[in-house]
Amino acid sequence: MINHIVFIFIFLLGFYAILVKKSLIKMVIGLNIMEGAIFYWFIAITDRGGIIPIVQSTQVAFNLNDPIPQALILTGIVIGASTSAFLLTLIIELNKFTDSTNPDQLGGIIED
Amino acid sequence: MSRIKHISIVIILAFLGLIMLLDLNKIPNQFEYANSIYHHITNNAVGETGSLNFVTAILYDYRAYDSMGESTIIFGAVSGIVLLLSRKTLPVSSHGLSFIVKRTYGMLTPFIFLFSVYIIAHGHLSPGGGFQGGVILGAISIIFSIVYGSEFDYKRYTPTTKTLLETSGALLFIGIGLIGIIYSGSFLSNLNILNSEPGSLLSAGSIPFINLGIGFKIGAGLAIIFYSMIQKTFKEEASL
Amino acid sequence: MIILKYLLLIFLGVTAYLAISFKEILISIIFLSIFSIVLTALYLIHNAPDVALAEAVIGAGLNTAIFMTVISQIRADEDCHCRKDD
Amino acid sequence: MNNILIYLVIVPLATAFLIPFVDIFSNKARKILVGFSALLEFSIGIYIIISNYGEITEHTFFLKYYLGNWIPPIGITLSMDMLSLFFSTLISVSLLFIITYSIGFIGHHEGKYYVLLFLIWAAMHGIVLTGDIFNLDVFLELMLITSAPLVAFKRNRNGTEAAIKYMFFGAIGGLFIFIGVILVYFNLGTLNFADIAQSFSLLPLFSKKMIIIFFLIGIFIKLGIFPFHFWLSKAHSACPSSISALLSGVIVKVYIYVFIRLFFNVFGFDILRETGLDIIIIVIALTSSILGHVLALSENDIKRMLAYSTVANLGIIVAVLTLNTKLAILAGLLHVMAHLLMKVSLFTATGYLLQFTPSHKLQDLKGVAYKNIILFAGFTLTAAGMIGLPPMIGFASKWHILQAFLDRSFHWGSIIVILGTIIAFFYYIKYIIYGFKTISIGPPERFRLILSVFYRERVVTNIAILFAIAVVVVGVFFKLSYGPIEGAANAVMNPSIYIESILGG
Repeated sequence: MINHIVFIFIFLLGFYAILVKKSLIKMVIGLNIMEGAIFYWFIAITDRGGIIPIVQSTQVAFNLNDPIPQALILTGIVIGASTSAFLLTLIIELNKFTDSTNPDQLGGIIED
Repeated sequence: MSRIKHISIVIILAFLGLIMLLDLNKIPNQFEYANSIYHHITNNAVGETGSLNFVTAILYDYRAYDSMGESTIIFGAVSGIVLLLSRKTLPVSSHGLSFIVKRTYGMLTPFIFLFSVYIIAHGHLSPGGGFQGGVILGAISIIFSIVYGSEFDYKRYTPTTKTLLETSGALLFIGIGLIGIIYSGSFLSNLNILNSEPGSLLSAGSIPFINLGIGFKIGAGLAIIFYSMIQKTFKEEASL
Repeated sequence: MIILKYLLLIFLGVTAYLAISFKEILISIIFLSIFSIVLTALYLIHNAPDVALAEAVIGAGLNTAIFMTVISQIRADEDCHCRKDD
Repeated sequence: MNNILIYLVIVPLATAFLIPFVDIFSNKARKILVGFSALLEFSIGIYIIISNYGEITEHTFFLKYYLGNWIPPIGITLSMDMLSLFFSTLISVSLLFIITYSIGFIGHHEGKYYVLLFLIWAAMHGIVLTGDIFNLDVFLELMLITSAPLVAFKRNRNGTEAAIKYMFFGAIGGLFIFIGVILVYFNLGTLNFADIAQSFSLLPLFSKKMIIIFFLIGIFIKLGIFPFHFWLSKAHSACPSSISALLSGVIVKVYIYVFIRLFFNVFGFDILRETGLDIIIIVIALTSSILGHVLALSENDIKRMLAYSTVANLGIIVAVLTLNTKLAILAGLLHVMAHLLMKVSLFTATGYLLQFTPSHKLQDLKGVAYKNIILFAGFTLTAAGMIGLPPMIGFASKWHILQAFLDRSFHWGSIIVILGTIIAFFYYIKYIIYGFKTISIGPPERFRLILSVFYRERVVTNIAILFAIAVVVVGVFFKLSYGPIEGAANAVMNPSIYIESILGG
């Protein structure tokens, strides 16, 4: 329950930043926050209260936490980092033409 | 006008959030999937891959193809960033921070390097692996440019070297995959070459090699990204 | 442990809110970095050390460095062109 | 087990990794490498078709590949059925020619350009072949992040803005798809397509509804269907014409493939019908279609007009596929092929013609036909195909779409198809008339060449003409393509074949 509430609150907070904020960097921050919310949520809901999925010896360990979501989230974090790095590059590039980071002066990101 | 837009967006988002919350609350608190990959992997991963870290076993063996896609994403981002920022000049500055910071960082560097190599090489034994260690490798170069000024690092570790390191890391990954076809008939299958007892450093088949390839690739890629981004922009007329 | 988790969750929400609501972008970025660190702690509580390590190095370390580079680039440009603020 | 499948992904990927390596040493070696790899990749596709010719004609063609020797629910499975084969062939053919076109067209930063192009190729084949839902997400992100730099390739303000928009909406769409993947894993504990398909119907209704809606929103954002159509025209028009052709012709078709694979084979169409979502999708898609036509009519810029026409056609394709009859899916797949050929042809021709005009505006296109009359004739023919005139492939597909709508007695759909055809007639004829207008005052040096030194006119015009010929020839002999498309439609209609082929031995 608490996980769902936190996830929805932070996810929509990030979405709100993307829709409303006037600065492109703020929008990228919003995107990062959305990603963080999703990743946390996935780890939290698949946490079965087990131990860390690393064993010390070859014997079979019981009640491990699910390692698959962790692997997927690891992939997701790297994807998110490269996405935001590329978006920030585009912002640097755009700054060359406009002297500003305000999407309202870019003809609007939502409207055209 | 903008105030109305603002409030309406907030109301719509709150409404959406409420719907999502009501739906998500119906999900059982902890779903016990009967016939899933979780049971297979937690029961057999150590025996099948030799890796004590299950996350590493999944990333570089069961789902190594995903990791290949992921490192390719980094490669694509690097290519795109270099493509976009390549008309700029790097402002070479030889004076960085103060003497004390330089000496301290100079002494610390070998240890940071050792730490990153440890994280890469122990990917199958402890938390960490190619991605995390690679980022630390990239961070060494980034901190060097901050502390010593960009000239210092730029001269010792040129963009060509970085590109070579990055592509060779990627090619190492694909090469291991292709050897897998010859060796056991399937792309990216685990080569049983380092088969000492699980738990020792030289175990877990080809996982350490893939870790190494990914580590170099990510480290070099992130250094390239950083160096492209600190290049100075110059104004130009907007072309057609 | 459960109290710590709840505290961290509240902190997570607060940092996320502050990160998007501050007008100064530099402070926003710092709060984004704190957001990542709180996430790291939460991942550790949920027994996911690999993800925590990745989030720490990528989210809190690398992302912040890249964001800082961008604002330094943009600021430098604004300085030399003496753009009047609105 | 057939190793040939993995080479479809590995060859372009390895090429992309090798290009920077080779680039350090020599420029010429890179060109050889690019040409060689493109041909190699193309011939792998040909080899698959030839070696399985009998099975393809009997519609029993199915190849699968277990990565790392892990049997299906555990590892990642690659598979190729008739549907994948259809899309893979379209991708290979169009990308081979787009790369050849680029050799004559792109002047600067060729190295990075080809790296990104080959990465896109690898990503598209990865999407088409994969049998794993998270792998699909990874390759979708790869396709996004490698096509965005190409949108900003011209490095002007317009292109950069377009790329930012493209990136933002693509990333948000990707996040929605990622939430869908999370819900799938949380509910079913598996990521394999066939495994999901097997147990998806056992889930409670609200879970199914949530999963479906998240995937639907993600795919619609990436496709540019109605409420999210605003980013597409800018992104598809701001880039060089070869990339416009790639984005508007090929990449959106890959998203269509994802739509088909997920909603017909993996989740099953029944869930859409159960929840009444299919009618909503049809209504949204038809709205998108008519909106795209109207926006294209009001547009004054030739590339943006073509981009809006893509919105319109995608709407029609999604609507007709969602009818879910055999005829409808056949019509939809036929229109996928038709639209791909025609859009690539139009954009390649436009890319050539726009070299002689000061801008993309309609007024500047005056008299551009006389620059190369054969190519402009090809442009006219293809435009006629887009409108839906008889000998071209566009007619055949539109006829089938109309029949499919009438067959389900969905008369609104057929009315919108006809209305769209009429509107399309007006906006294409506008450009054609302007192209043939003689300039009374403008001297010949009006045709100012804005070209790179590497530009090769012969290659560019030949590719454009080739595609125009293909539009006519395929249109005349479209009955020949019936067999494979019917097989693909069969694969769409019978998800049980897909499940059994992957899970059963």
